[in-house]
Amino acid sequence: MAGLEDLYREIILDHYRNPRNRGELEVPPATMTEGFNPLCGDEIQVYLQVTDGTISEVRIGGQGCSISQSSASMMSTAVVGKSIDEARDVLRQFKEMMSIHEHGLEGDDAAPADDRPGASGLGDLEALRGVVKFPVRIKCATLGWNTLDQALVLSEAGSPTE
Amino acid sequence: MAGLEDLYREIILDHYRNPRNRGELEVPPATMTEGFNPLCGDEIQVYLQVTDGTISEVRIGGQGCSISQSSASMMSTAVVGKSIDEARDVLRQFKEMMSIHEHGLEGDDAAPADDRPGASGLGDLEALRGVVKFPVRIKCATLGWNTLDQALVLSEAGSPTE
Amino acid sequence: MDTEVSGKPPVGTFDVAALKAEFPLLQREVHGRPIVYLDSGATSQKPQAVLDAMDRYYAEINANVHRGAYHIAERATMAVESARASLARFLGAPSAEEVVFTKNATESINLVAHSWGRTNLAEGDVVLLTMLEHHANIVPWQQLAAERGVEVRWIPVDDQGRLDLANLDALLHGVRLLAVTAASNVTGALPPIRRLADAAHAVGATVLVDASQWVPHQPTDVTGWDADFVAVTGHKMLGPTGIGALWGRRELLDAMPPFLGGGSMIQNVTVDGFTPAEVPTRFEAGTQPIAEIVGWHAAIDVLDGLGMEAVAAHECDLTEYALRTLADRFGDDLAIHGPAGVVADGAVVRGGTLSLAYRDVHPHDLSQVLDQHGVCVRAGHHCAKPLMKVLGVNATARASLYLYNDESDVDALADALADAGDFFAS
Amino acid sequence: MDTEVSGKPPVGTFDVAALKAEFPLLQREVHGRPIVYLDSGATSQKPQAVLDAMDRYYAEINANVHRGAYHIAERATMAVESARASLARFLGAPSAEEVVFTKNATESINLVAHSWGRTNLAEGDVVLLTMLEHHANIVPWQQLAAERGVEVRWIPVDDQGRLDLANLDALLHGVRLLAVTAASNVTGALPPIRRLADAAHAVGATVLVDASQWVPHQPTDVTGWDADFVAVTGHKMLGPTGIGALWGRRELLDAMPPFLGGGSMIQNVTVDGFTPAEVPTRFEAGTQPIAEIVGWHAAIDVLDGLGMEAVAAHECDLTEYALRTLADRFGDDLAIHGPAGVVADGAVVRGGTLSLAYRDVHPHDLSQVLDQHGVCVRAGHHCAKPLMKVLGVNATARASLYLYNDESDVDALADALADAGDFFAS
Ligand SMILES: Cc1ncc(COP(=O)(O)O)c(C=O)c1O
Ligand SMILES: Cc1ncc(COP(=O)(O)O)c(C=O)c1O
Repeated sequence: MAGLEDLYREIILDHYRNPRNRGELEVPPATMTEGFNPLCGDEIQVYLQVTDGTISEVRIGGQGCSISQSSASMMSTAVVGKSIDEARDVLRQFKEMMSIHEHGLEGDDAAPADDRPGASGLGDLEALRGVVKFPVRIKCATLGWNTLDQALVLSEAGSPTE
Repeated sequence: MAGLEDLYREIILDHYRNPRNRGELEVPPATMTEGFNPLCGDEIQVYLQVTDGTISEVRIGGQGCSISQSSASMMSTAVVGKSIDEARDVLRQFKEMMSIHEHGLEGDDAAPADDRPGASGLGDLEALRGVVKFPVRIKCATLGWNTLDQALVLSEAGSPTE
Repeated sequence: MDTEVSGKPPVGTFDVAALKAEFPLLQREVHGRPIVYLDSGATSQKPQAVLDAMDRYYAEINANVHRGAYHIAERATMAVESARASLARFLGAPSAEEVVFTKNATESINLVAHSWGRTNLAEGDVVLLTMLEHHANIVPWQQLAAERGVEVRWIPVDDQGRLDLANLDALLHGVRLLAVTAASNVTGALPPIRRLADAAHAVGATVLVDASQWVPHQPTDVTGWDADFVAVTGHKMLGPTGIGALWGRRELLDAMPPFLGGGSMIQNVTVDGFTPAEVPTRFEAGTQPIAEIVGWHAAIDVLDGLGMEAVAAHECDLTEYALRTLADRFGDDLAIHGPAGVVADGAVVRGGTLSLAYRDVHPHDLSQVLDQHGVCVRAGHHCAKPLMKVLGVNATARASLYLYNDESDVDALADALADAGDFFAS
Repeated sequence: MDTEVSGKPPVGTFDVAALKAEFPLLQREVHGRPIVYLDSGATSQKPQAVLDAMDRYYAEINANVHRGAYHIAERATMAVESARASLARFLGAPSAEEVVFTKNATESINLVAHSWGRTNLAEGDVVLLTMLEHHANIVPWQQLAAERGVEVRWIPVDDQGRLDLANLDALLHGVRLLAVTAASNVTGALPPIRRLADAAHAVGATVLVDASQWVPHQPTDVTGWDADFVAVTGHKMLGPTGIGALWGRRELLDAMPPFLGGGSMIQNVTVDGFTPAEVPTRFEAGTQPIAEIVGWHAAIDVLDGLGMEAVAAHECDLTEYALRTLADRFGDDLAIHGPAGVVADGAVVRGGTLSLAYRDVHPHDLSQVLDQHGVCVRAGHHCAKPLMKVLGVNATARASLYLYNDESDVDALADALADAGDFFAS
């Protein structure tokens, strides 16, 4: 059985208590995209400044639980300075890590196939792997990322406002 | 437990095999009222000729099971020649006989409080008392009567056509 | 499964006596006789495994779903989602997200009529039905017709209660929706769904299949049908009452507005309005029939265990036995509405739904006498009044066979019929 | 029961420990600890008697209702109708024919919005809601607003999460429907229904009461409320999932068109159209949740056995104990949304629904830590996002008490809260 320590790794609590890139950016030139977790009420704003195809600045607003907040904070540090394509790559890897496998859905305990840290090359984000054992919290962990996904589409479309 | 003989009394089968007052009347001067049993598909037409406040002629059309057909046949003989008020009286008495009592609804066997023949003064119609033991069939037995009820309203309203 | 080309399925391989023993109700007596349940067309009996699954759900993980972070709520949520995945697979649906839970097939069809229908159909548009339809696939369209001026048109049936497709092309003119049953609940007829879907799609129409009477009895492949919407109901396929589903093509569902409004179907709500959730949640307002979803899942497991090919084969054999037995014993005294044989032109054209007309005994009376023998058959219009009119009757006595029935049940029916004949002849 | 004048009910008289023993799920362990179920506001647990009633139904009389003449179909039909009679009595309804079965309270409210609403409300008409409402009593009216140009207006709440009725008269101007909850699922507040109904009727408005969170906990008297429609749901009152009901005044129901179309709700169907059946059948299309109706009946029997006065008294005492205990142990670290006390001005003004804010621990995290202690509370917006906005939060952790809870459950909650504080402070 998964214990609390699988979920609340130290680095997660650190990002929760000291969120990185918290705040707003001026829109325009930045874009703002809003995401909701309709189940629990968490909401998040992702401000994105893309300069010459590179994510030059990210800011995170909104309210949420430790998992959604820390995941968004970690996301912001993971993508800033990256090109849109590189950011998409991290996004894809992260979502893969979060996807529950069939046996996890049906069995008593949802255990991902490979939970050795570092297996995916996601760095600090690996700490969120434990969330998979708490399927209800996966939506918390992915909230910021799904919002980033939309934000990237918006930025690419070149539309300066939402 | 109620057996088939409680339901299919001889007089009922007789009215079924030899329905009285079967047919149609010309509308106007008569009225025609149609009734449906939405559950089983039975349908009935009651043609009523009221002359000087008296039911001078009744005809029954339609299709149905032995219970609905014989009950309608017996109804026709019971009300012909009666005033509208007298017909209403028979109607009321018959419906009373058909109403299931609370304990009947809840218990294993639906047995009416008093099933001695002749107890109600309904004459031949008493034969239909056994239907109460087969609650699903009550709607069959009352179809013709409910249609008569509407037919009487129609006749009284003096409207010559439906 | 394409009924037009596959012909008679291979012989079934399960032990009916052993299977019967798993259904508590089939062990009962009625009026001192062993029950002979021949009304599965109305609702099927439930195996112990289905009852156990629901009891276990209530005893172990009962909690409201999609909203709680605690352990049992998580388990309950997973139970619902794994049932959705199982049902999707059972129906041959490409994705579990295309499966919307409803309370019954009736609600499924109403959902389409309200959400898709009121968005896509305007005055003068034609909804094409067939004369085989159940009221569930008639009344919602008549409501729309009355409200919107949509035209309802009908594919006729021939003298065997099968669709008459001679004028299909003409009938399809102007049609926006074809809504057709995959199996008649009166005549047992199995319309050629793929052929109808192809013809409808050729004129740009959308296709809704009422599969209430198909899914319990035959392997289902909504993709093979090339249907757009498929309505199913749990209680006719060993599942509990209170649960059904709508399968719909993703693109269609995505474009549809919500139907029922309430909890869970929203993304956000403010005093100014709401944003709907994604599918399938968008169409699942309020607390779902959770235990029923779990019970339905167990029912699907039972059907999977038997194999739907084997179920179909068993019923096919049994229906042939029934047709033969009844013809042998009653000759012209007994008429059976619907296709005369199980197989025609190399295809299975009827299921085990036998609508009987026995001498001049009214169906209601017939069913009453049969009941004294423990034989349960349904008498009435079977919620198909337009078809009744075509068949020239107000009602039929309907015996409908299912996987737990065997030749002894058919024999009991025949014996009871003979007795009913004596009773009303006397 | 008029909450404004009756004051605190007499002390309850049932043995909670013995009662708890009748609920299989409450005997379970979670994460190695005995389960402490404090999420009855989401769904209640079910006593063995309810599970047994449904199993018995399936094992003994399972058949489709209102259509069969055979013995078990007759028994099933009677079971449904006697449940209807029992529910009517339980609600204080004048007649069983005014009780329509639905799948949940959400469907009940949607039924009113579609059938009564689309017949009676036109552009510019006002539907008056309160800021306490659950999405189930918001979204259907917003759908109508978007479709018809109906105006949705809101009765505000004060800082204790209670209705602020200071401007009621002005708010009622132009109102055709008042739709109000009898008990908030977030703050536990119990609005003065009779007073609101009188005020609404004075301006000719119709009154719908969402009694989902009231009926499980207090004696109900729809006549005493002078309501016009009352929506209830079975799964929150010891009953199974998949069943709810709408009570409506006979004159209103009689004048309403059908909502869902299909089997059973018709008088006649031809190719040209249909004639609807009488109420309540008119609103019960398709196969009903029969086993669920039977299970609900058994739940009502259990509640009747305890006596709703006793249930209310027990919960009243327990809520006071909880408010006291939490205040003593956590002081300002813990805030509870909603009315500060159970009784105010001689009336019971809140139920045992406690929406907690504990330090700066997010409700979702709080509920996760509590779960490790076996304590089940719900975290989220509780399908009341407009109210959340007023309360200035995105979510709360909600502990909701029911008849099987006792002081030990409250103590376990307090212990778990203390531990959560430690965990997130570390
Ligand atoms: C106040 C209130 N109204 C309506 C509902 C909806 O009930 P259901 O989900 O059973 O339709 C709920 C419960 O979720 C509720 O708490
Ligand atoms: C062909 C057909 N369609 C639809 C239905 C409706 O199913 P339900 O009553 O479960 O909604 C039935 C069964 O009654 C049926 O036989």
